[in-house]
Amino acid sequence: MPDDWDEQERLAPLDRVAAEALIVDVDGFEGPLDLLLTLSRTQKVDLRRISVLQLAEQYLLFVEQARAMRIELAADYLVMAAWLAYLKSRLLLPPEPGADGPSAEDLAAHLAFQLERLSAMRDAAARLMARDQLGRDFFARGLPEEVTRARKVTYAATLLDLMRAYARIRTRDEFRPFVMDRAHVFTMEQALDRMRGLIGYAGEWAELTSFMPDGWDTNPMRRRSSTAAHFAAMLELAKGGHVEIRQGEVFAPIQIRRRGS
Amino acid sequence: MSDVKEVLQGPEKSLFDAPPMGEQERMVEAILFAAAEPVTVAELVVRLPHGADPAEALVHLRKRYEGRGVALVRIGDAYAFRTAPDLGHLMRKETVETRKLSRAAIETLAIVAYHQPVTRAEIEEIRGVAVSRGTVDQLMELEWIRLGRRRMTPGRPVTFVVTETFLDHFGLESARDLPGIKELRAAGLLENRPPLGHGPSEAEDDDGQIGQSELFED
Amino acid sequence: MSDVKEVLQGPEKSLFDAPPMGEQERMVEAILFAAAEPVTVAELVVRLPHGADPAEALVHLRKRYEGRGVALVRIGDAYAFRTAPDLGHLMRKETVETRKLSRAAIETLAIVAYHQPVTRAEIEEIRGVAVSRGTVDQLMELEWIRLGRRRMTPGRPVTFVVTETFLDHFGLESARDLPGIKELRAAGLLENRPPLGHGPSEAEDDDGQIGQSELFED
Repeated sequence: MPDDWDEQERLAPLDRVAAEALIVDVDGFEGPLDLLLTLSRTQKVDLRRISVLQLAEQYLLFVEQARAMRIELAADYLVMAAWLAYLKSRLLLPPEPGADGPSAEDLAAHLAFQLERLSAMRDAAARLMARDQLGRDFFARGLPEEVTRARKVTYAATLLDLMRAYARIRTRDEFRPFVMDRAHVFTMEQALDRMRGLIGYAGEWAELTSFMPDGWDTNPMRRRSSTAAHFAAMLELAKGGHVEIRQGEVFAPIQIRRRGS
Repeated sequence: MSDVKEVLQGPEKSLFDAPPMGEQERMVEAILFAAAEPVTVAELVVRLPHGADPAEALVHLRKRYEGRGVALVRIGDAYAFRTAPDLGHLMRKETVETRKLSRAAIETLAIVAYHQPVTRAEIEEIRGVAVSRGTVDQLMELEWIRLGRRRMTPGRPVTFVVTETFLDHFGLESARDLPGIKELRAAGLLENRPPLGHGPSEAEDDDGQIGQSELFED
Repeated sequence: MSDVKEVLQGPEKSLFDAPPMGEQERMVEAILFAAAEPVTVAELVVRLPHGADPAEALVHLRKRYEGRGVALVRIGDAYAFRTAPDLGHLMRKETVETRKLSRAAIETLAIVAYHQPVTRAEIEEIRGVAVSRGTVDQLMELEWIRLGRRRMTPGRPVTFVVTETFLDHFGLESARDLPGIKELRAAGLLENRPPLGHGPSEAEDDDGQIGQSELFED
């Protein structure tokens, strides 16, 4: 790192930069790298030749002044300050023998690379936006011809629609308040209604399961719920003297028929 | 066309500071191309540089397009480019009506894409409502989903998977390129949390639903 | 354009029953004129009579429109007619006011265009700040960027690439024609150098990033 600039020459621009920098609203910077890039411009050299040591000092001075003026800096600015303070000390001190990891020069060079890359991307963005643009400088056919006969319907959906749909399902689930899931719950009242309607036809012994609604066994919860509801309803009907119940042996199918047939 | 020709032969005093006729022709060509409706000569006069003679430019332009795939036609007082009448048959493909996929369809599609191979029962479990036959049929007809292997579980239910056509339409290399939940959230797509319970627009498919958290693991 | 020329010299056996080239040119002209969106060569093949060679017709057509008020431009694999950029001032009436993009969005767009395919973590590494929620969403909504392949690195992060709509909007034939891209690549500024050790702007993302030398496959 070139550090052949003397103390006097160094302080003058630094003071100026600090003064200028503080005029700029801290909120105007898009993060520490942006601030560093702005500070680096005061060195008026090619970014490849930038003095990272000088830059680190400018940055630290900026942060110090911001603090003195009680301007609150976001955490990432302070993280960068800490890192630059560390880098500065490593740049100034002779390397520790046997220390592993990247050297101070490598770290400085990477920072310079990052600044140059960011600067390059800014320029590229500006050049891109300065290009002729569709709908501003050049135009598509204003009156596209679409014959209205021979109409074919297609359905459009974008990936964004798809992702949003999925996100919607997910969000809906995650933020659902606690409620009982009722979709698969079959109440005894419902079962009673069903069976009262059906039992009139059941002159012969019929298995209880034949009274279950369509699709009762498509879902474990639905199966348990309908079984329980119909079992209870059957007992209720027997109690009222409407049906008879029989079961061949333990776990054998339960059969019922209308009483008096 | 007689009026146009008259202008051609008319006095040219006002043209002294106008761009050359070739340039005027380019300008009229661009304006007619980009305009959303036929353009009148009066409007061309307003839009062209001072002193330009759009009527003459139109004569040149019309000539230039004679026998081409498009023609400069006059509609009332106005001019527009139109497909040459003998090529109308080529325009048939242009007549596609695009409709937005219904909410049920897009959600079903999303579930198939994220969870494939997936059975109908699983789709219903995730969406919390029954999947109508029409929805699945529509997605099959669009060739965005197709039948996969049967699941080796009781009943051997059929499964659904997404197709190459689907990947093509959505610009995906594979279904695994779909962003995960973490990424959806990072992109801000998961921000719209319904206030409490179901959003108002969900009334039509408002059934309870079983939370199947293990189905959603990324 | 070399691929187009190749087709020109290619075997013409299949052309025996195709209409003459002049007629094919008219047809391509009509189809492209009628469409506001770019039309791919593949679609032209489908729409033209059997045996036609739209690639060759396009070469002729492009030449025919050189220096005219409208130009035949190439966008990726597709072609469209667009008004000549120097005549934009005449088109104030057609100008569409676009929502101003934030600086963050513009920079993110440029990074995606120049570094594609690029992960969110890489964008953040280059800009030195987190990509704000909604920035990516906005660019996706404009259909200027879309998801690319997942990166085959730990975490398999999704990548972003620019779209044909982006190329069309900025009048680019391909991402290789981005302004200054050759110089940037030559200067090593499009390389993805992973941060060293405890780099200053290492994003806290768990996306994990590995140098991708094949970032820009030509």
